[in-house]
Amino acid sequence: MTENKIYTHKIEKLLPSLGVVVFFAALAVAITGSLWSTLIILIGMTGLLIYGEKHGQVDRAYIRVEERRSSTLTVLIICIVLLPFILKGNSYFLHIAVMAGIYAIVALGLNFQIGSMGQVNFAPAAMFGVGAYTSAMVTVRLGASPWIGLIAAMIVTAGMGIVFGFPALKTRGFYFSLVTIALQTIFILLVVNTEWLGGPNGIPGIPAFSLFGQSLKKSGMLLGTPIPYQMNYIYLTFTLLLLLIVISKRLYSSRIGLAWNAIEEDEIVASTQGINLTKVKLLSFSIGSVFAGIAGSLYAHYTSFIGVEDFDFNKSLIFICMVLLGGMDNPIGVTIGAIMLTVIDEKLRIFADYRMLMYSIILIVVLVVRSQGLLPKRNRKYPLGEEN
Amino acid sequence: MLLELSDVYTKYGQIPMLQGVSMTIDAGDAACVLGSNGAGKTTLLKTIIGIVKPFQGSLSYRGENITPLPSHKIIQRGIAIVPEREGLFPGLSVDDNLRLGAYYEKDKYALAQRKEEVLAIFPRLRERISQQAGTLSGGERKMLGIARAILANPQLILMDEPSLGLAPALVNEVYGVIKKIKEEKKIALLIIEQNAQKALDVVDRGYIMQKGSIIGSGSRDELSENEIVKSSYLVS
Amino acid sequence: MKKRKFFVVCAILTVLLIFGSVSLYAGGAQEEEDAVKIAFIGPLTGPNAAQGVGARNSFLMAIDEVNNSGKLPYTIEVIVLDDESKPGTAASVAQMAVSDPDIVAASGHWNSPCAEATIPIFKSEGIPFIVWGAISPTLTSKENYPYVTRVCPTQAQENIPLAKFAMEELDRQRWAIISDTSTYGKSNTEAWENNAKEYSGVEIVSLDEIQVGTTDFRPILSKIKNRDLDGVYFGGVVMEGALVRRQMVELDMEDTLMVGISGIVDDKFIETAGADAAEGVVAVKPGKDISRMSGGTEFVENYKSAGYSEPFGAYGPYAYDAAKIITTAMAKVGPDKNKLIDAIANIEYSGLLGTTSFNEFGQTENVVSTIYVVQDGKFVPWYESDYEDGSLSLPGAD
Amino acid sequence: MLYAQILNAVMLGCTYSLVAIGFSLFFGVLDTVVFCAGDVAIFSSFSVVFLVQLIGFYNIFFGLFNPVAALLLTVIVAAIFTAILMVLLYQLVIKPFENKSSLMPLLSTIAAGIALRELIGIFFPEGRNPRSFPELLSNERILQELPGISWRNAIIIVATILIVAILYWFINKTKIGLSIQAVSQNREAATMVGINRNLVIYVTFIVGGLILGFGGFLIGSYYAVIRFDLGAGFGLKGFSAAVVGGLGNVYGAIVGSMLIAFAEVFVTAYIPGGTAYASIAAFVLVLAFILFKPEGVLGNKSVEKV
Repeated sequence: MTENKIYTHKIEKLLPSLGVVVFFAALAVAITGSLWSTLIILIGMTGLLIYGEKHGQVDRAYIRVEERRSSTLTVLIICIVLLPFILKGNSYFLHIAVMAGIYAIVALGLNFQIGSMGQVNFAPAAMFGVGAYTSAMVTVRLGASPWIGLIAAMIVTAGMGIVFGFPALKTRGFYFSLVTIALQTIFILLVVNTEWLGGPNGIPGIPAFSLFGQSLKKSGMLLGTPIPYQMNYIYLTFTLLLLLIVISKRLYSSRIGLAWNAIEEDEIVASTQGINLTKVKLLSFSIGSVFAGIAGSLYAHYTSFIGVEDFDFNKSLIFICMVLLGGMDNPIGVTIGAIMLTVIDEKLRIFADYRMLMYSIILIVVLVVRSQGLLPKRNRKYPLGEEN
Repeated sequence: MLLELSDVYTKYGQIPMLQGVSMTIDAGDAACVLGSNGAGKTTLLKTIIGIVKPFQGSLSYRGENITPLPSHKIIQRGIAIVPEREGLFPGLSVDDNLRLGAYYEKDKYALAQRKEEVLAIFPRLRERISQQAGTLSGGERKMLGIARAILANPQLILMDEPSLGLAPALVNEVYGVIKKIKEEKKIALLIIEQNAQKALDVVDRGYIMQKGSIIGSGSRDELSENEIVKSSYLVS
Repeated sequence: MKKRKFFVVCAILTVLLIFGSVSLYAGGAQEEEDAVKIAFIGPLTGPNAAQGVGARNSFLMAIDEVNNSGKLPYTIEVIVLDDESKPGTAASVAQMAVSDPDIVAASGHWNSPCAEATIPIFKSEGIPFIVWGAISPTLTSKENYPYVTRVCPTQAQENIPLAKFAMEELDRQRWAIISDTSTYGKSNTEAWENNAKEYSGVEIVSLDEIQVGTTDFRPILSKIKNRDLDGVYFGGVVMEGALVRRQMVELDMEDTLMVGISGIVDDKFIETAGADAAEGVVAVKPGKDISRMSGGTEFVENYKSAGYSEPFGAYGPYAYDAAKIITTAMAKVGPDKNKLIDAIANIEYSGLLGTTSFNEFGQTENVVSTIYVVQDGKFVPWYESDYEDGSLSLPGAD
Repeated sequence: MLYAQILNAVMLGCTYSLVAIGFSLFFGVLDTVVFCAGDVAIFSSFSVVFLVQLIGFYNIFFGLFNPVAALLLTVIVAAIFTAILMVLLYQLVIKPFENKSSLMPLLSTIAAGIALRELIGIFFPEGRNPRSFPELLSNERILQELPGISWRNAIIIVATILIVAILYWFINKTKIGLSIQAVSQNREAATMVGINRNLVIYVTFIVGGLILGFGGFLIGSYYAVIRFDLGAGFGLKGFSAAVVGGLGNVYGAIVGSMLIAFAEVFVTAYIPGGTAYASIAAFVLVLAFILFKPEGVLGNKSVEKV
């Protein structure tokens, strides 16, 4: 009896690590498998999440992860290190993973506005574009290092985030959404009409990141097998993604995350609790934009070419879909949503005609059936008085 | 002197609301404002915490002119408010709501300590700590509103009709708690009420408000004897 | 104790993962050796789908012909990929293509930004790439040679003959330009403008750039209406072109000549503008008219009998010849991408388009274009039309 | 040229306002932005194309009947299709969010708009290609001395005015119209006096659907070429116009449409190189209104309830 109990206990303690491994295995099969296996895996994962949510398993998993944070993190890092290998070292599969990581970063940033504050920002693609263009211009036109480009992208998007956030101070709801739609449209029009930004031709020849004098665009050799250069970008992207997930989670459980939620619920009551609305709101936009800027810079230096078609309104909708599907205000959920949608999008390439139809239907179904997303937000935990 | 309003005028759109209101609250003082619907009582509270800005007159708190300050700055000076219809965040957990009460408190452990004290006063809230505030009953929500205000560790709590919409038994419970706060915590109170009977049990003195002006004031006993109060607010 | 247990499990998981990945990796490597694949990329959906689908059909037809002829000891498989006219998507599908080790050559793109996005990918993998439809001059260059070659003319090569025709043959001088803001419209317009300015006396009266998707051109047309124009140049594609012509007629500008580029040489243009309104619109299309190409009639017949429902469009013959160039080179040096690069770059191939060879930038030296005019609801080559011999006269002709 | 440009702006404004009125009508009753209004209007244009192409419809009806009667019949059937679609959309993507955050129907109607235009693109024969709209309204000038005023343009202007006039009558003089007003002004109070709110909503959506239906026909007639994805642009401009005019105010929608149309046309016409920036000008106008005069031109200045 007792032995049995201990046994269960141990297994349960391993659950988080096991979960991470299962997730990566599923991801690998989803990326490398045929369309049908991908669909089955994704539907299975969705079902598992919803079931787990319903029966409190997800909550328990969260507690376990908290208990064994370092070990879970270790397993996670091992999985990321191995990711290029489980993806067969195939450059296309690796490419999907890199794009999933980049889009997840944008979605995480967007979550600060949609998920935390309930303000639907329709311009994440524009912000992603601002990051990409800034980084590209700094490197191509000024000849700076891509790392400088990344920093420049972060600074410029932080500033632009404040510009985009300014209307949020004065308006809410539909009006704010219309403002962001207008800004998204103006961004596209301005880029197209500005020769210096490449106009409709886009910007070719954006240099790749380099580390210790080694360009990340160089394919390597490992144990006698050539490894595509995408591997470098997987490590770069996922390192940043991991870091940004941690930042997002921290922000969520901090006073700022709480203030964002309070503003979503009721702005005026929030101000009667001593929340500085201006500061907190602008923070949401500038941090979210910086995330998008980081992603944009990664994207520019990864693909080496950017064109304005990649930052249009439809892309914004896809980002919104990612946040809604994954789970509002839950960084892990948002990341999972972004990865799922990126993978399925690649897998459905042959049905390109139906892509936007698919996204619109996913959006409607998620809103009607499960508006909180696959992995809804969790209760914040506070230190207890007795412990002190 | 804790709070002082001198000759405050406000407008709601084009409609004049407060018309030359002056009043003072001292530290540890408990006062009430009696008045009927539309007398401008709620506007008074909103003016104090800076949601409504006066176009004439000024407010000072502990000798500092707070008239031009934004709401959150005034709150941070040590004023808490228990709004009329609870003013909670129904979508957030009870715990989150409490945390928001002491939003500007950065010391987590001091906060945890204080939360323990508050939860000792409101044991029901402890049971419901991870529930959404919207799922609480009316009385519990009122309690949460008060608990949240205390958690801010203020010198002054403004209460907007604490008895409104509650069953008589609950009204007694709420006022019991208010009395306890006043006696144990030494927090100054400004209670706005139509239910003069209950309010006068707790406060030391009060004001009578009509059509945006203060038309009378006095100690608890004086008010109990006042004709207007008797005829209008003590009929229950 | 606990820690050690954890690390044991960790180690087991790691080993399992490595094992699994290695086995997957090995599994991926074991593929049949005899498959030879070529990638085709073009806009099969999205705003430029008509161009891409026609080119794809022609490309597939060419490969089918080669496969059926039995001239090669292996069968060629075409991997068809859709770039949706978006560079991001193009880069993605190019990654998909280069990740397949059996792909030995590729041909692609109508949109220049898409080509810009994929060329570095193919180049870095050493896969020869033939552009069948994108017209930006920078695509072929010294740096990209010999990896990238192009069978279609650039924007300049298309606009020079048109300008020459309009200025010299028709003797028109005062022009208004309307173009869309896509790369296609903008770069064509630029080429036209630069060319036109070289003729003495030619004056560009106005230049208006519109977004793709604009429906109301009346404000622009009203503005230029009384400016004593000899002609309106339109740089763009069917939808906007048809609207411009329709609204010109509506605003009593039917006596003003409209000239356009290959983007409007499409029966859809006449259908949407209306045959009456479209009458007398002049446009240029690269290449000879299909009826004048050697084997052109055969191509048309085969295309029909192959059962493709979509028209092969302006770039079908280019895609067809691109496919044939790849297979001809392959017949010479075998399906080896490294050898194919030089074989294609140095080829001299006689096909539909005439004799194609590439210059030191990889650009085709076979530059021909045909001027078309709309007559009785059809695009007719100028030399076959009744306008040429003067029995009909163009709008605004004296 | 000024005369011609004013005419252009008025015509453009008319096409925007038919969509904008839809936005305002729905917003008034539901406090919800029904973002797919532009796509619904284009759906109506395609319905007209479909009806006219329907084998025999064009020839037989136009042969047998008086052409005006056949034309009216076509338009009315298309408008009825559109109204049915609107009610369906209400059931599917608006009603489920009745008591939830008002941003959810915004998202779901945007998604519905995309779905609608993609469905046209996929299922309408050659749906993604531009398509010429049948010339049902004559493009002949009414008077030779008056350039620009063709029968079609006159009909579009008159029809716009007529639609607004009928709407005015319907809202102010009929019982159900008064209920619509009551619901849009105070939902709770309206329920208390015994107004069937559901009925009011359905009627609003039917009326809105009919207006968008006629709007689609007039838009198609004016541009003569339609494409499946035009609805996105009209939706955006229509919504912008409704906001500039004062969201929820039907007459404001017209004023807003005219303002936006005039801004676009005059930037194109009088600023050198302005064509590329015409849309930007329109959106900057919208931004300015939202930020500095959010109640719009004709909206009531609502004092924020605190």
